[in-house]
This record gives sequence, C-alpha cells and structure tokens, in this order.
Amino acid sequence: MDEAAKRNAPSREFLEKIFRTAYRIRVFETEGIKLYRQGLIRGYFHPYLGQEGIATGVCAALQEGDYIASTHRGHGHCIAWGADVKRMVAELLQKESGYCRGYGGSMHIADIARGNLGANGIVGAGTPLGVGAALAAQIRGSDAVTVTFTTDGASNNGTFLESLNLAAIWNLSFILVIENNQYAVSTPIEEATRDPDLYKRGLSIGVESHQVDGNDPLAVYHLTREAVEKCRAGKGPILIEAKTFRHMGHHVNDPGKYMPEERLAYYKARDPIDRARTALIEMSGADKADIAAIEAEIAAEFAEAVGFAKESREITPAEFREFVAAY
Amino acid sequence: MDEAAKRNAPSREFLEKIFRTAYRIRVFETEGIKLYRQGLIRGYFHPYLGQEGIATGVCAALQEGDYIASTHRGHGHCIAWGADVKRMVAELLQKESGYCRGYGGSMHIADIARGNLGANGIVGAGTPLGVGAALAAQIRGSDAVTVTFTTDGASNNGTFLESLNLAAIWNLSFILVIENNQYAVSTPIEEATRDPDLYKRGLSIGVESHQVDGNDPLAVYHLTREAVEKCRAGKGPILIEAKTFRHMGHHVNDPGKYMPEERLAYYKARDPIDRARTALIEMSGADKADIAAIEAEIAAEFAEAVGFAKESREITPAEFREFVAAY
Amino acid sequence: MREIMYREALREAIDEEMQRNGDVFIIGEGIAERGGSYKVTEGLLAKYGPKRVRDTPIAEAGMIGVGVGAAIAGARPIVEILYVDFAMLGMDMLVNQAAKFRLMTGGDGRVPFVMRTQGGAGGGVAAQHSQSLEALFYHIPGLKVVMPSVPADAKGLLKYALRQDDPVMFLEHKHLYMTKGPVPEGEHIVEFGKADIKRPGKDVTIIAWSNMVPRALEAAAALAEEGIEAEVVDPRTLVPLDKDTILASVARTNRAVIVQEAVRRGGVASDIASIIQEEAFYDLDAPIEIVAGLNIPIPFNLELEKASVPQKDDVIRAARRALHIQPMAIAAK
Amino acid sequence: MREIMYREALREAIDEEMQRNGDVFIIGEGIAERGGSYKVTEGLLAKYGPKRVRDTPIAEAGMIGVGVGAAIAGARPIVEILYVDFAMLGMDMLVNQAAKFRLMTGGDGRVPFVMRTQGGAGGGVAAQHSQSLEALFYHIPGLKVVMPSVPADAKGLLKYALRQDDPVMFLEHKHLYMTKGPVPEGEHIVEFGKADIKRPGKDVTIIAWSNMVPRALEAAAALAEEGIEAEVVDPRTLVPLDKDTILASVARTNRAVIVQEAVRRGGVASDIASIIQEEAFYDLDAPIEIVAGLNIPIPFNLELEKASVPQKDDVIRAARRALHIQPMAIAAK
Ligand SMILES: Cc1ncc(C[n+]2csc(CCOP(=O)(O)OP(=O)(O)O)c2C)c(N)n1
Ligand SMILES: Cc1ncc(C[n+]2csc(CCOP(=O)(O)OP(=O)(O)O)c2C)c(N)n1
Ligand SMILES: [Mg+2]
Ligand SMILES: [Mg+2]
Repeated sequence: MDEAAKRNAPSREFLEKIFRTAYRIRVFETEGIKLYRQGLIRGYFHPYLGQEGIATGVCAALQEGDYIASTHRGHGHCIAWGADVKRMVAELLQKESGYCRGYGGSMHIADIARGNLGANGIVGAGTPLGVGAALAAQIRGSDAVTVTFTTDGASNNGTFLESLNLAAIWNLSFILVIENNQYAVSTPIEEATRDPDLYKRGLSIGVESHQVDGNDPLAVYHLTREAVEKCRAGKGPILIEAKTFRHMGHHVNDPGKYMPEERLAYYKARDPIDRARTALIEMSGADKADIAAIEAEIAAEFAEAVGFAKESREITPAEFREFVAAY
Repeated sequence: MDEAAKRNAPSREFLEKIFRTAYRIRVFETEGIKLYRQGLIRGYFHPYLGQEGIATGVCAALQEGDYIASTHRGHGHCIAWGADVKRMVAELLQKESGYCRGYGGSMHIADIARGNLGANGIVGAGTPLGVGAALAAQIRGSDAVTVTFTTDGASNNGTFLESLNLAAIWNLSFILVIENNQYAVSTPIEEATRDPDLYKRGLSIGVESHQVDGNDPLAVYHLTREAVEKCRAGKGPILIEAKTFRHMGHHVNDPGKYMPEERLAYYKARDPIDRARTALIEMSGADKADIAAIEAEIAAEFAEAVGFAKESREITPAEFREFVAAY
Repeated sequence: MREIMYREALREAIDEEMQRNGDVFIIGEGIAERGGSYKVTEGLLAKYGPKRVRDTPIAEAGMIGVGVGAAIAGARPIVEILYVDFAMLGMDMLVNQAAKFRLMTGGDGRVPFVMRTQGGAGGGVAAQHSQSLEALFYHIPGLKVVMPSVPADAKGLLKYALRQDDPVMFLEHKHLYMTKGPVPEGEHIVEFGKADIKRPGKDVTIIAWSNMVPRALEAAAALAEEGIEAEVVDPRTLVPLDKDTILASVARTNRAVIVQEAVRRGGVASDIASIIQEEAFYDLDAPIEIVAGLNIPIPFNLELEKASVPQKDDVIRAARRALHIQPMAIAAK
Repeated sequence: MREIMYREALREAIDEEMQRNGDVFIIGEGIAERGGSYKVTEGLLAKYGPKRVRDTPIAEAGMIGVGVGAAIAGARPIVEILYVDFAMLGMDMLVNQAAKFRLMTGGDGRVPFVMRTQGGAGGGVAAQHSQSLEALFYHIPGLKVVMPSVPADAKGLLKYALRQDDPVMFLEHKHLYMTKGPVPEGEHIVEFGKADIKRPGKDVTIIAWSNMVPRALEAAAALAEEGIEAEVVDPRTLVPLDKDTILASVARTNRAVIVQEAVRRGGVASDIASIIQEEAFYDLDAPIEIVAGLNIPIPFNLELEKASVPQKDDVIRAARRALHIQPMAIAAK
C-alpha cells in the first residue's frame, strides 16, 4: 500500500494508538494539575494541554533507536515516546522510583536508555543536544533519526540558527519540530518577531522546511513520516513548524488572561484529542463504547501511577551522600 | 538633483573622497604589514586588503552623530569613519598616543567620542553592540543610524539572529553590513553553510535585505545611502550583504594558500581601489597627475603617522597603577 | 519608617532613577505588559511608555549584548534576566565585552550597564533555576557585583548602580522579593564597597550576603541564647569588597565564619577567606570556617535541595567550631 | 625517553584514543583541513576521515552544545575551542547542560565530553584572547578541570579524559604548545586527582599549574641559589584536586605559595588557600601567599601585559615573604 492510500486508510490499530497517546497526555496533564494544586508537586509544571497532537503525531512516525529531545513543556513528548507513566508521576512527586530518582522533576525528565534526551529548563537548549545525538548516530553509521521538539520562543534564540546550520552542513538525520503555540509566557509571537511563519528561517539556510496544523495529529504524523524517510535516505535535516495554541496559561499558576478569548475558542474547537477521537471513530468504525473503554483504561492507568508514586520512597540521605561523593 | 541623476553624476569632490578613503586604507594595510614584519607591531593584524570598497562606500553614506561597530578586521572601518591615522598607528605600536593608549591594539581600536564603538576580537559581537547603540538613539529620539560591519563567519553565530531580530521588532535605525569575503580563516563559506547568499536570512525574519558587489565602492555607497534614508524614515533595520574577497590570507602570517588562484585573480581584477581610481578619472576628469598627487599625499601622511607613533611614549608604570586601581 | 517589600524597594529605585534620568531604560522577558515575573517592574510601562520599558524575545545573549551596546553609546540600560542561570547564555557579552571595554579602549569607553537578575535555591525549581553564580562574575575584572539582603539596601544599591559608569551585576534572591523592611522614601543611596554590620557581636564574625544574611541572623540569635555573641557582617557588594570592615571585625573577634549559598568549590567565600588569612593571619584564633552549598547541582527533591544549601544549624555548628566548642561539650550543655 | 612537543603529545593522545575507540571524534574551527591553529590535530583528517574530524563554522555555543548532545547519546566528542575566552559563548551548554545532566537524570545520564581549549597571556593578543578562566569551570560542580604543564601530562591526562564519563574542561596554554619534554610512547595514562611534585624541597611549598609550573620551577632554581629549597607541586587537575599531596607538602614545609596566572580575585588559588587554612591551619608558620594576575583585563602593550601576570621574581619574593625573609635582609645579602 503506498503512502497516499495508507493516509486515507490508516489501520484501526494505528488510529487507536494515536488516540491513546493523545488522550494519555491529556489525562496526565489534567490530573497532574490537580496533584499540583494539592501541593503534591512542587516547582514548575508547564502543561502540554492543547498541543498533544504534535508529540503524538511526531513520535508515531519514529521507531526504536531514534532519539528525541524536548522542552520545558515536556510531559507530552515523554508520554508519546512511550514513557512509563508511573515513573513520570513518581518523578513529579520527587520519588526514588521516578525517571530521575527525584533529582530532576518536571523540567528534566529523561529516559536516556530509550533515547529520550530529556526535557530542558533552558529554552532552546534541546536543539544543539538533538543535533549532537544525530551527529553521534551519523558517526556510528546508524540510521537513527533525532527529533528535537522546540518552541516559537526558542526560534529567536541563537542556538536555533547555530545548531540547525550545523545539522544542515553535515546532512544530519535531524528533524526540528517547532511547536509554535504563538506565545512565550505572556508575550505574543507578533511582539517577538516580525514574521510569525517560523519555517522560513529553515529555508533561508537551505533546510527543507514545512508548516503543518499542529492540532491535527494525523497531519503531523504524515508530514513527519515523510521527513523521517527523507532523513533515513540522507536528505536531512528537515524543519517542521506546527502551529498550535495552549489551552491555558504558561504554567499551572498562570491564569493566561492575556490569551484572546476568540483565539482560544478557535483552537479549542480544533482540539487535537477530539480530532484523534473523531478519526478513530470515523475512519475505523470504533464506537462510543470502544472509546469509553479506552478512556477508562487510561484514567485507571493514571490513578494506578499516582498510587505507585505515592507509595514510593524518596532518596535516602545515605544514597544522597554517595551521589554527592562523585562530585 | 534626484538620487538617480546624482548617481550618474557624482561630484568630483565626492569621487575624490571615495578614492582617498579607499586608498588610505590600502596604504595603511600595505605599510602596516611591513611594520608588522619588522616586529614593530605585535599580536594579531587582519588586513582589510581587497575589502576597502565596503567600508569606504558605507561610511560615505553616513553622517556625524551616526555610529559604527566593527570586526577583528577593523582598520578599514576605522579609517573610513575618519579616524586619525596617527593615533591608529600609535595604537598598533602600543603607544600612549594611540586610540586606546596601547591597551587595546588592532582588534580593539575604538573612537567612542566620535561614535566608533570599536573593532572586536569576538566574531559576531559587534552586532548586538550596534543594535544597542541604535536602541539608545531611538530612546533619545535621535535620528542617528548605526551600522555594524559583520562577516560571513559571524552570520552562522547566534548573535546574528538574536540581535537582528531585536532590531527588527523595535524598528531600529540599524544597518547590518555583512562583508561576505567567503572565508572564515581557511574555511570556505560553502563548508560553513548550505546557502552562501546570506541576505536571505534577513528576509526570513522580515528584514529588508539586499546584496551588492562589495568591490564596487560606489554601488555600496548608493545602496547604503538608500538604506540610511529608509532608516531615518523609521523603516529600519536593513541588511546588506556585500560580496568580496581577501587579497591575502586571514592575518599577516597566513599565506592563504587555500584560496583558489583563479578566484583570487577574479577579485583582484575587480580591485576596489582600481575602481575608485577609475571612477574618479572617468567620471570627474581627474588626470594621472591629480591621482599621483593624492597618492603621494596619502603615502606621506602614513609616513608621518609612523614617525609620530615611533616618537610617542608608552604608558608609564605609574599611569598603569592608577588605571588598575579602578578595578 | 514605612516598611515595604524588597521587590517594591527595587521598583522604587528604578522608578525614581527613570524619573531622574531619561537615559535609564529597562528591557527583559515579560517585564513590560506583565510587570515582570517577580512584579518588580509593575506599573513602569504605563508610566514611562514602551520606548523605555520593553519586553524582549527569549534571547539572553542578544538582550545583554544590546544593553551593553546601548550603554557604550551612553544610555543607562537595565537588562532583567529571569534567572541568573540564564545569564550563562550572555556570558560572552558580560565577560568579553562589558567587563573589558573600559580597559580595551584605554579608559575612554565606559559601560553604564546594569544586569538585574535573581538566583538561589528553594521551592523545587531544580538544577537549572537554582544556582548562585556570583563567583563567576566576581572573577571577571571590570564587573561590579551587588547582592542586597534587605529592602533598604536593594533600593539604595540599585539607585547607586544606575549612576555608575561600569557594568553592574545586580543579583537579587528569589526568596527575598516578598520580605519586608524599612526603606527611606525618595533619595536613598547606598554606595558600593561599604559593608553593613547587620548585628554587632564580639565573639565571632559571620560574613554573609543575600539570602544568607537572614539565615546568619537567625543563627546569631540562636547562638546568643548559648551566650555566643556573633557579629553578622553583610558586604552588600562583593566587588568592590569592603575588606576594611571585615578585617576590623575579625581583629575584634579573632574568628570568622563565611556563609554562602553558592557551592563550596571556588566560591566567593574562598576568596574572602584567602584575604582574611593573608591580611589578618595573626588575628585568627581558629581556621576560618566556610559554610557553603554542597559541590553539586541543586536537586529537585525538596529534602535534597535543603540538604544542598546552608541551613541555620550549619552556621551555628560552624560558629561553635570556630570557637573551639567541641560537639561533645555542646551535647553535654 | 624520546622528547616531543606538548602539541605533539596532545596529538598522540587523540590519535591513540581515536584508534582505540570509534566513538571518539573531534570538531572545531580549522581543525580538519588546516590541522588546527596550534597544529594539534594535524594529520587526523587524513587518518580518520571527515566523519570523525570536522571543521565547524564560528558557532561556539552550537559546537559545544552539539558535542554535549553527542556525548549524551554515547559518543566521545572532543570539541576544540580556539581560545578559552570564546568558551564564554558556550557557557550555557557547559554550565546548564553538560555539568548538570548527570545529577538531573538521577545518575543515568552521562556526558563523556571533552572541551579542549587554551588560555593565557603573552604576545600581545590583548584582553579577549589572553584570559585564564579555569576558575569559572572550577566553580561548576559536574565539570572536571585539567591543566597540564608538560608534554607527558598532556598526553596522559588527555587519554584519561577520553575514557571518562563526565565532562572535562581540558585547558592547554598557548605558550606550552612548543615546549618539549619526555613522553612515553603508547599507553601512558595520567589519572585525574593525582598531583605531581615537579621539584621536591623542604622549605616552602609552591603550588602552580599550567604555564606557571615552568615559572615556579625557574623561581625554585633561583631560590635554591639562596639556599631556599622550594617544593613545586603541580596539581595537574584542579577538579578533582589532590588535597592530600598539597596538605602533606605543607605539613612538611609549613609555608605555601600559590601561583596562578588568572586574576587574583576569585581565582582557584583562593580556593586552594581556603582549603589549606581550613585543613592545615596549625601547620602554617606564615600566611599563605598568593601570586596571581592583576585584577584587570590583559592589556595589549607588552610591558603592561607582562606586568599583569606573575613573573619569576614575583614568585621568588612571595617565597621569601612566606619564609619571613625581609626585603631588607635580601637587599643586604
Ligand atoms: C533561556 C531561557 N530563558 C528564559 C526562560 C524562562 N522561560 C521559561 S518558559 C518561557 C517561555 C517559553 O515560550 P516558548 O519558548 O514559546 O515555549 P512555550 O512555553 O510556549 O512552550 C520562558 C521565557 C528559560 N527557561 N530559558
Ligand atoms: C567567537 C570567535 N570564534 C573564533 C574566533 C577566531 N577567529 C578570528 S577571525 C576568525 C575567522 C573569521 O571569519 P569571518 O567571520 O568570515 O571574518 P573574516 O576574517 O573573513 O573577515 C576566527 C575563527 C573569534 N575571534 N571569535
Ligand atoms: Mg510558545
Ligand atoms: Mg569571512
């Protein structure tokens, strides 16, 4: 079956996977915010609500052995990459069973063993790191592709130009996905740059660049798939700008009042979860009961993760002393 | 007289000024290299030979009160900005009468009082500094224009994107002149980036951008003049990419063997000094004797500057102690 | 005197200096429309307009560089960097441009530039948002380093900073913004290089700055109950450093404890210790004690975070050690 | 043993490690085609090809960041930065990424990354090309800091660095590249954290690293003529620091002089002094002397440059002071 045909007739399994991933992120963020408000999570928590389509679509186009690098708004990437939700919640609850044993927290969840180079508290830092992973892969002769998820905010940062240019001159298998949610905290993109179409910056340095509706998980998937194939054929890097919008403020404690209501309504009407659900229903014949079952299963999974995390212990002073001794 | 007419009929005075400036730079560099080889100048010396048309054309389009910021290859900008050659040579000879009292040297000559923010030993650093001067001017309500001379090498550095973007969102009266001499030390631009047409990077962030033959002082002048006028009318910033080529290696001690002979010959055949001289002869009727007189005068001026510099004293230990006390 | 918050004191300083001098302006992420992440700049946009109060994209190197350029051209920029950790992106502009310009130009070029930012651990913001990096700026000749611990100093030092011709690293602390204290209205200037004795005492000198000052004061209060009178010296500015006040205090107490939140290795405390031992060697009755952060990045876990930076009890213990009070003796007490 | 140059020793180390481990690669400005500005990498492109030996554009933050990313993904990059001054452009990647990754990931993430660069004054390259910035890296937990002074150490330490799993700041000195010394062929490893006594002596301990080692040795030779036997201790790696060797030497000599080319304020010397006074207080018969650069950017003028960094005579004078030999007495001698 060729790509165009597949696009029109994706399998139920695939559509279900897309919906599950997107919905899992939605639950994680919605429930995570509750834990935060209960005081169980400290520090920063940047919800991925509204942007789930991007991580979902991109990661579905990748395979084992590939790498991803993420942002401060990283839960979604982590989940879409197949992370264990238990260990994610445990990390947010600063437990020893967490991905970083409680040393990292929301902004630093990583899963090195499986090629997730981690969230990052420094806007823009994931780009050179991702290019580095792609370079390592090229040197090793591996066909791994690396995706860095980055942001509109990071696109005005020097690392964007420097690292994408390096990826370009070295023809690396690197895909830079800009999640253009049109805000950096409260600053609208129109105030941060003259041209809000960020993919053009790739073109200007000879990088194949595309724009996509980030709220459409399938569109994101198809574009990424093509990009991945090109990369594996040595035609990288590729830049993808995915337009999207947050469903709330910048972090849990930001009411986000500065976000214009109509614009928010516009994007909420194009909710990526709804679209994934609709696709599953319309394209594969799943019915309401099927959906309800999946949703219940994911909710239960999260509840279980919370239980796991709560029961987990924290790093002991002795373990900490041992850790510190390495420095 | 409108601009187009002026362009076709520049005054003799103007053409002579262009030739004098370009030739003064040529003499400075050629003779400076001799001083270097005699051991009178230490540290780095990056000759501007072959690129004189750019500084000459750009600075001729500026006026008192404007600012310039320069590069590690900065002698030409300094001279075109009207610096006192005596104090420049004195600086290279580390004398107290030098622009920086011998504290700075070739890579740091500045003339703050007159709006030259200085050469810079850090590739790319002049761009944010220039944007800063333009910002200061805007805040003060001055109509000053700031030009930063930058390089092909610096265009792959993060400061390029960050600062030009800031200039753009704030509509600053800022002109970024990229002297694309197609090499960064021995690395050809084709190895440093996929698209050697650097002006496109300005376009991608909504900045009016142009390309010009950097070896044609008059073309550079006319393009800059228009850019300056647009800036003064609040339509900045503007990017100008001037293609050029060095006449020798990266610095005095670099034989530059990696530069392809035919390419060098091509550019030498388009020598900016020859073009300025030819323009003066052909467009204003100056004759060989006139030219010879100017050239002799400039040679004498340089000889005098060397005398001045040699006779000048260095900073005394007592002066140095006083200087140090401020830290 | 009226009491206001540290962040209000900072705002007052900026406001007064913007009023006084049209060359003062401020840029930073979210500082204009939103009034800043710590509300230091609230109201300034309305009062001084968008030319002098500007939001920026996320481009720390660019912001700092542009600030330095504006300063060289004679304006008086304040660049707010959200976390001192992010100043690392602009280090070249600080180290190689701002700090060096004066010397490189033989004294003609001046850089009246103020970078305001904040550091320190607390609240689980983890390794990239919790550092105390004053030592990095301290080591670069040409930069002034200012670390106010109370609202009055915050105001007075910031006003002074905005009248200097050299680049100032103005380092606030995330945990001090909401602390209150008496602050004089109007013209209140605290000159650089004048330490403040925040609590007098004769038995041991505790040197502390920024958020370690309140912690040192708590420790001093506890020590007082044991009959130990600690003197708490707050240098307020690390560059220039008021050596005289520190050395005079040590000459009286013959013992010194230096408390810094930054990691132990290569911190400013080490440098102050090196100065004391060099210039007051024969005054010392005990080794100088340094109480500092562990040599690690700050962990997310709150207990580990707390274990990573000096606590009141660490200061108390160090003071006792400096006084040769054995742990045994304390236990027995 | 055959004698080779410092730069040849470095090249040998890289060559051997590239041979040994296909994950080792090197990137930098002009390091491939041109063989590097200091000829350290000459011949490597021909031998290992353009995948493992690459020239880069002028993008220090990008190069360092890409190196760190490659290391996280398990490769073993060497990133050459032409001057340590330029590393300031990549400070975020060093401070906030490379140094912190291990802790932030709870220990799972490792960063086997080596940044090679060079520092130091000399030859009139002025303020932006002359700094000694080891103190900045020294203060960041998670970074190892290596500063070889002789060819054998250069080789042995670099080979060791390329087998470590933590980021290493490998700081060479521009004036050492052409110095010669005996270097073992083949497998020659110098572990981190082992100081080397470059000259034994009993009267005073002189601690020096990098280019200050030859200077300290010259001073020690001159002191010997006065009958003073100075011991010259070269820590070789500043992080980890071999405290034991330093403290043992001071316990024998009861006097310490620390020599660093970096500026005095907030340098590594201060930290070493703070450790000695803390752990060997009762061994000391005199204040620890620090001989360091002036607190200024390096001037272009050669005389002023020379006056800005420690010279042999400065070390000699400091050693005499540590031995309470009055200038008068010397003059009379
Ligand atoms: C280098 C850096 N500067 C500033 C910040 C503070 N900060 C965290 S998130 C954020 C806004 C980010 O906006 P954007 O990059 O568009 O990502 P989004 O939050 O929209 O996903 C800022 C300014 C940071 N973390 N890192
Ligand atoms: C940030 C930085 N990196 C590296 C260098 C070393 N260096 C000095 S000049 C130069 C090449 C510059 O090439 P380009 O920027 O194109 O300017 P050109 O020399 O061609 O005028 C390099 C790499 C530097 N001075 N600054
Ligand atoms: Mg955004
Ligand atoms: Mg060039």
